[in-house]
Amino acid sequence: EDFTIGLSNGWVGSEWRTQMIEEAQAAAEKWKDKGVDIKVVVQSANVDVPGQIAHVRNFINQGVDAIIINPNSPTAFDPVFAQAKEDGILVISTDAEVSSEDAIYVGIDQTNWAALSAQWLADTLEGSGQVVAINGVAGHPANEMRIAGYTSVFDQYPDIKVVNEVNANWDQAQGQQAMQNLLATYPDIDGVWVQDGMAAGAWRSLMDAGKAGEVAATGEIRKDFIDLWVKNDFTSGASVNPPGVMASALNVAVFMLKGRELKEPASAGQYKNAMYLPIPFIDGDNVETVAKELEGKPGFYSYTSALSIDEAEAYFK
Amino acid sequence: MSRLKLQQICKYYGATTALASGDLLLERGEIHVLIGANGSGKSTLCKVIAGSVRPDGGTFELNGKPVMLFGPQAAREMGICLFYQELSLANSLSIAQNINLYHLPTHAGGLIDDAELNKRAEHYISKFETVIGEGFTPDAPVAKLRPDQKQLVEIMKTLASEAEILIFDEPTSALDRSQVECFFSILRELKEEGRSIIFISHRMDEIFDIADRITVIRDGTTVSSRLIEETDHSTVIRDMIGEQPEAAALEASLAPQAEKKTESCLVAEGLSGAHIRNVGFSLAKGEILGLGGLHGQGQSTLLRTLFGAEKLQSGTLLLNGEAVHPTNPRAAIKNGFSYVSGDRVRDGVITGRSIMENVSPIHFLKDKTFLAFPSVLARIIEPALGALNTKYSSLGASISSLSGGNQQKVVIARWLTNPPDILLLDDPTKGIDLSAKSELFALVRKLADEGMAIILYSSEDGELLAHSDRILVFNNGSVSRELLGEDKTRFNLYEAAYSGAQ
Amino acid sequence: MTIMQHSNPQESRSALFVYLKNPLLVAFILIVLLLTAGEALSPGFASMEQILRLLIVAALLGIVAAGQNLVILGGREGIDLSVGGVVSLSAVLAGNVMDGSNANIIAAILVCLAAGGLVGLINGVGVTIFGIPPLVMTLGMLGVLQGLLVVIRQGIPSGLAAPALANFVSKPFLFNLPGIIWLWAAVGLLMAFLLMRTSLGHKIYAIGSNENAAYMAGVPVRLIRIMLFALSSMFAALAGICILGYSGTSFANVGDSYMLSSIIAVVLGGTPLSGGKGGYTGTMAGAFLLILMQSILTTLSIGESGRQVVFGLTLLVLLLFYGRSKALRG
Amino acid sequence: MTKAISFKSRMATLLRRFPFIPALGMLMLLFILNGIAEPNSMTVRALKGVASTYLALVFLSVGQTFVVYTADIDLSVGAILSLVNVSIVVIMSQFGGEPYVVLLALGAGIAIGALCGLMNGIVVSGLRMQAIVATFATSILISGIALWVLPVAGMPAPSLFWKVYGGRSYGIPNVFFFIAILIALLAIMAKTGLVTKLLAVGNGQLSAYQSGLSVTRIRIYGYIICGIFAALAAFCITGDTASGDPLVGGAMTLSSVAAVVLGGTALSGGIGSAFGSAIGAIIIGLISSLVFYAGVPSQWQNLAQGATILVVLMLGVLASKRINQ
Ligand SMILES: Nc1ncnc2c1ncn2[C@@H]1O[C@H](COP(=O)(O)OP(=O)(O)OP(=O)(O)O)[C@@H](O)[C@H]1O
Ligand SMILES: Nc1ncnc2c1ncn2[C@@H]1O[C@H](COP(=O)(O)OP(=O)(O)OP(=O)(O)O)[C@@H](O)[C@H]1O
Ligand SMILES: O[C@@H]1[C@@H](O)[C@H](O)OC[C@H]1O
Ligand SMILES: [Mg+2]
Ligand SMILES: [Mg+2]
Repeated sequence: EDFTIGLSNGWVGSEWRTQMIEEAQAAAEKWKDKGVDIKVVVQSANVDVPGQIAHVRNFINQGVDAIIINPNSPTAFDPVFAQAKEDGILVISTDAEVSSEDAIYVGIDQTNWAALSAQWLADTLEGSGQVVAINGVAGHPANEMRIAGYTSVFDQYPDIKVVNEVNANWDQAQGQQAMQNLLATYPDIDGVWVQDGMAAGAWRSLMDAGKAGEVAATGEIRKDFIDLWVKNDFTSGASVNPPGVMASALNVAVFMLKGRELKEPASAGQYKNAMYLPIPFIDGDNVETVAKELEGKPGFYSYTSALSIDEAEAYFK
Repeated sequence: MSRLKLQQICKYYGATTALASGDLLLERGEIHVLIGANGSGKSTLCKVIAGSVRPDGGTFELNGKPVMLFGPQAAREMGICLFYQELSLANSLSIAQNINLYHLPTHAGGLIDDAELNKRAEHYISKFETVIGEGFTPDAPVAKLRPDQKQLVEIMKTLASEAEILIFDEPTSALDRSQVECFFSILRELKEEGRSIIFISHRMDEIFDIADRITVIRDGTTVSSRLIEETDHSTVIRDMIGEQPEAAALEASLAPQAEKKTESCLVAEGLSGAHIRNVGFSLAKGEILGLGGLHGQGQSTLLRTLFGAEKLQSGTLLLNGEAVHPTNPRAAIKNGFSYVSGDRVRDGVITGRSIMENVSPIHFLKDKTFLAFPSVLARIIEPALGALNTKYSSLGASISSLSGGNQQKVVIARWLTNPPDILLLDDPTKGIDLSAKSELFALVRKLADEGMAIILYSSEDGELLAHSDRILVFNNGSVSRELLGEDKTRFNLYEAAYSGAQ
Repeated sequence: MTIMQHSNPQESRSALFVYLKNPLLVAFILIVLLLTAGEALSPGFASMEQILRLLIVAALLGIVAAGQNLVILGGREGIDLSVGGVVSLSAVLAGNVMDGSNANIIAAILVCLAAGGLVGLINGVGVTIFGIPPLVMTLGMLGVLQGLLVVIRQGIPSGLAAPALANFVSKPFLFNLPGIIWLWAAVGLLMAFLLMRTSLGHKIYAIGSNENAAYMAGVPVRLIRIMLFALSSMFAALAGICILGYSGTSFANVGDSYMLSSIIAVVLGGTPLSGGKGGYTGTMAGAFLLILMQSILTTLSIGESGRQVVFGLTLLVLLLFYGRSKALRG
Repeated sequence: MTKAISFKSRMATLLRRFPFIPALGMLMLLFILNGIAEPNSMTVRALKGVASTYLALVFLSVGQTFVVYTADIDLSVGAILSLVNVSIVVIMSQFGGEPYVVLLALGAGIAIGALCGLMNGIVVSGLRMQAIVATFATSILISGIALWVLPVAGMPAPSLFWKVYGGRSYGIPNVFFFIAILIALLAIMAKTGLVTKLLAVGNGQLSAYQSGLSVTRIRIYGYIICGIFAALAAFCITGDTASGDPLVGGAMTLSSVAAVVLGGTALSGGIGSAFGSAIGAIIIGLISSLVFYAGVPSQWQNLAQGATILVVLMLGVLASKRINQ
């Protein structure tokens, strides 16, 4: 058997995305042992929404069997995915959900991802305290789902007050500056809920202000941050959105191409087309184990996990 | 009732008074000349009339009624159109588009009517048919034209307004004799039609050729206004310069015929380039070599080529016996060349910067100085400015606060901090007033007497005849005749210039 | 012409106006006003420590803006859109070379400045020798740098700042001020000296004001312009190193926000984009002003859309004070 | 010798009238290369795909051209596109997807685009601020409003809307008709006095003013036209994506500037063609597909794309210069 699978990534501004592609490529290699020859074609570059729609059209022209996409927009691909489906192409989105009924989503539930770390924060603060939130790009769907996630948790705690929410555009230095400005305005905060990509920056400002010991804040999964966490014994907790999601999606895709049927159809999430993967969690209890696992990796390497071929098969009839 | 009546118009730019009390009475069917030294406020007065400068005071009446202008468009609506000294052309547009820019002819649907556009343009172009030169077609872009051709387009554009009041602010500064004559005959026709014309020029013979009335402005104030019959050269000059009668004798002060210099320092053979062909000459120390002929025959190209600003395709150049190949101005300057252009806006003035910064570059280059402390620089710069009687408030003042003539002096002073061996003058007095001219040429002669070798191109034949020791007459890129000694007369100059011309 | 010794009607009226037209003064007045407003909105905002932290962030922007300032001063639509890319490139390179060790700092600085210099050289050559408009050349270069970053990051370890560098940026260094602030002050002095007391400064202004006249006066126009682009990239590279110190680790998109904000800082500082006039002191004030504004906005709880609207409007109002072109009617 | 010169000057005249000729050559070349690398990219369906994907950038770049004509620039086009996109989607979903609502929404979209253009024009031309920084400031403002109109991407557009955009009439994809209409529109616009006046202003504001043109107003018109084309671009994006996204245009602004340059319009104003910008926009698209079809490994794709665009930009500028000399 052989299949051609197109991978599309429309933003290369973070190492997480590069790792995502590499893991997916590595996952494809593993199918050789099973006698399946998978040819992966990749489009990964900074493009705008039309540019990424063009990615999909290029794949269609090439006649790939499946497309796996980390989309720049949740809704913009509906028409072009419909076209792909007409051509009998399987479309899977990962990392961010899409509204198209012609595609399925394989990845983590971003809302739950945020809720988990918000829950950790609420527990750590024992249900009361002043909290600030530092978010990514306003208007970006993943960002808004994450806001919904932590809001749903904090709403259950009348004594937890979210005093301010700011955007730092998933940029570490902007996260650091935002934290610094928040500290100047709210010197008495107890907790920080901050998204990955900016948590390391926020923690740096906490350290500079001498508050690292007093404040609980969410963390992230890059190796350099995990090392800092262990070394300074932060009070932190991080939900893991593993860059391996695309590899997981690829394994799922291959089974579907082989004609296998899911035990439970992908029907979760707001668009009723999602298949959610488990979300690992790192906190004080396991951070040292994680740190050991990451030894020898580059600083920007993210803690990861992916469905192995066998694990993926378990989802199928 | 006068057509136009201006009284006590004033205009200030910060601390500079551009116009203190401008008065003007313009009648129907007259050619009214405005004259005055550089910076006396002529252009400012014209711009006030044409709406592009907002006056700070004074009264303005058109046909007996006071008017308030809100801009050039309003002036155009009232039948006033100005030829701008600095030109007002859109370079990438065609000649026809430029001529018709204000009233683009359109079809019923509102789209441009190209046929009509070209027809109207042709109408004005045809008036100059004999003197426009090559490449002057309605659809040619203005960018490709020579300076005199651009000036002609601006003239046509002004004429195309068919305005009742036409103002020409130095329209002839780049034109040669035949072009001027053609233009003047058109002006006379317009006058016959009853239009009112204001005309500005620094060329005295032109003025007396065309004027019905001459109004003199000095230091921003109108000082006299006389009918042509009631005045003469020396009266005008006296009015212009006030209490300095000796300058009036200027026209008479033809330079003494210098004796033939022998020690040649620059020898050129077979120079060819973009607009010059096979030019050869030798230049001696202490000599002022004049370049004559009609406009655009390669004179300024030769100067720019010698200075490295234009490509030399073939030929040899010996400087004090050694071969040099001018590749760029920087190298030329290091070899002892210097160059003063009449186009100071393009080639000379470092706009908006201080007088000091405008003088310093050559000093930096020749002395290889890196530090620039104002007090140290002042000691070098002040004498250079002084040698030309430059008027300025302080070295730190912006050069834009000076009048054209004084700006030109600053640009020339740049070369005097570290005097060159060879001075190339490319129509250096274009748009400079009479007293500045005489000061400049006195200095040039002095520099020559001190041993500097000088090449002078001037678009004013009188100037050329008066100040050069020898004249090379150019025709179509090459030297058609050399005039020296007794031969150096206006007659010979014209004959050589015109007879070779095609 | 006449230079009026006595006062004319406009002169006395315009005295106040002249002061209001001094960008430096306006910037300082605005800084004081904003600090007061910030303090009123949230007490403690104008504390010494907070101002110091803002200064650190402003210094990072200010150093990028120094290069931007030079390119803009040099005229001919000079602008450098590639500075953000160079900042990112330099931060990533510095992190990789340093690998968290003080011993490698010098090497990292040399590598980054060389890389920056090379990028600037290419920009400069493209602009001067090939005659590509700066906006186009540096926009194209930005795309190249973004691509280069993806390539460079493949499998190269680390990205950690050396401890000494991190301390230099955020810990007190001399008289209780962090080293980065001293560095910024030094950049300020150097720029002021360069622009006002050297022949190079005169030449930069000359090519910015009238390139052709400068050329005819023997100024090596192309050489100087190439130098300006090289300096711009080198300042951006220097800032990239400092930003690595500020954030401790390098990450890919670190420089993105510097592209347009460095231009705004220069303009707020009174250097018009047309070049040939202005200077760096104003730019320093402009950089601080911009950071201060952003910081006050972060602390307002008005939601991101509200913040953007307020920021946009504030910028527009500020720009009214600066670098407006002259009216066409004199 | 004389023959060569006259050939050159004929080329120069030709190029002055049609400044997009080098871009057209580049476009042909890219089509051929794409076709060699992936023959399927030459099918009608693929061409329709290219057209529907890049029509938005085409309109955006065309709009940008009218501003660049006067030597101005508009860094807010992407934000305007986003604002119009979310506005029309919100209007259509509020009032249902009936044809008259769709038309109403389109009318509102054009009005919003024109208003944004008017604001830019007033700020840049009326208040005489520097275009680059002032339109950057307005872009922040406009993005803020877009976020307020639709805080998160995702609202679907009615099917009528995108079915028309993606559909066919008489067997021919509708986007091809839109392109034909655009070309006709541009041909007509090029003959209007306004374009000549925009170019005259681009040649020199003072000269144009002194010639009696209302420079301020003409520049404002340029911005308004640009805003309207940004709105048309938003219609295309909405047609191709069938949804609203407050961030959708952000990354397109700089591409529109690049497209304008690729099309042979000088950023210094006074010379150029809007048609060229349309070609430039497609060139940008074809470069990124070529990089993929040619099999460039993923980590090199961004670099290959960036470097190719830089080289093509340089070649384009050099070509226009050479022939103009
Ligand atoms: N825009 C301006 N800003 C400042 N000063 C100006 C401006 N325009 C003119 N001036 C000054 O006003 C004075 C009068 O200038 P104007 O151009 O009217 O003189 P002019 O008589 O036309 O001189 P020329 O014969 O050299 O053309 C000069 O001192 C000039 O420097
Ligand atoms: N032959 C020359 N060699 C070097 N520099 C020159 C030369 N001629 C002019 N320059 C000056 O250097 C500047 C830049 O040089 P260059 O000649 O490369 O510009 P260009 O290629 O003519 O571009 P453009 O004319 O389109 O601005 C010019 O503006 C001019 O002032
Ligand atoms: O978790 C983030 C992921 O969702 C985004 O797509 O890329 C960056 C990551 O930090
Ligand atoms: Mg004048
Ligand atoms: Mg000549």
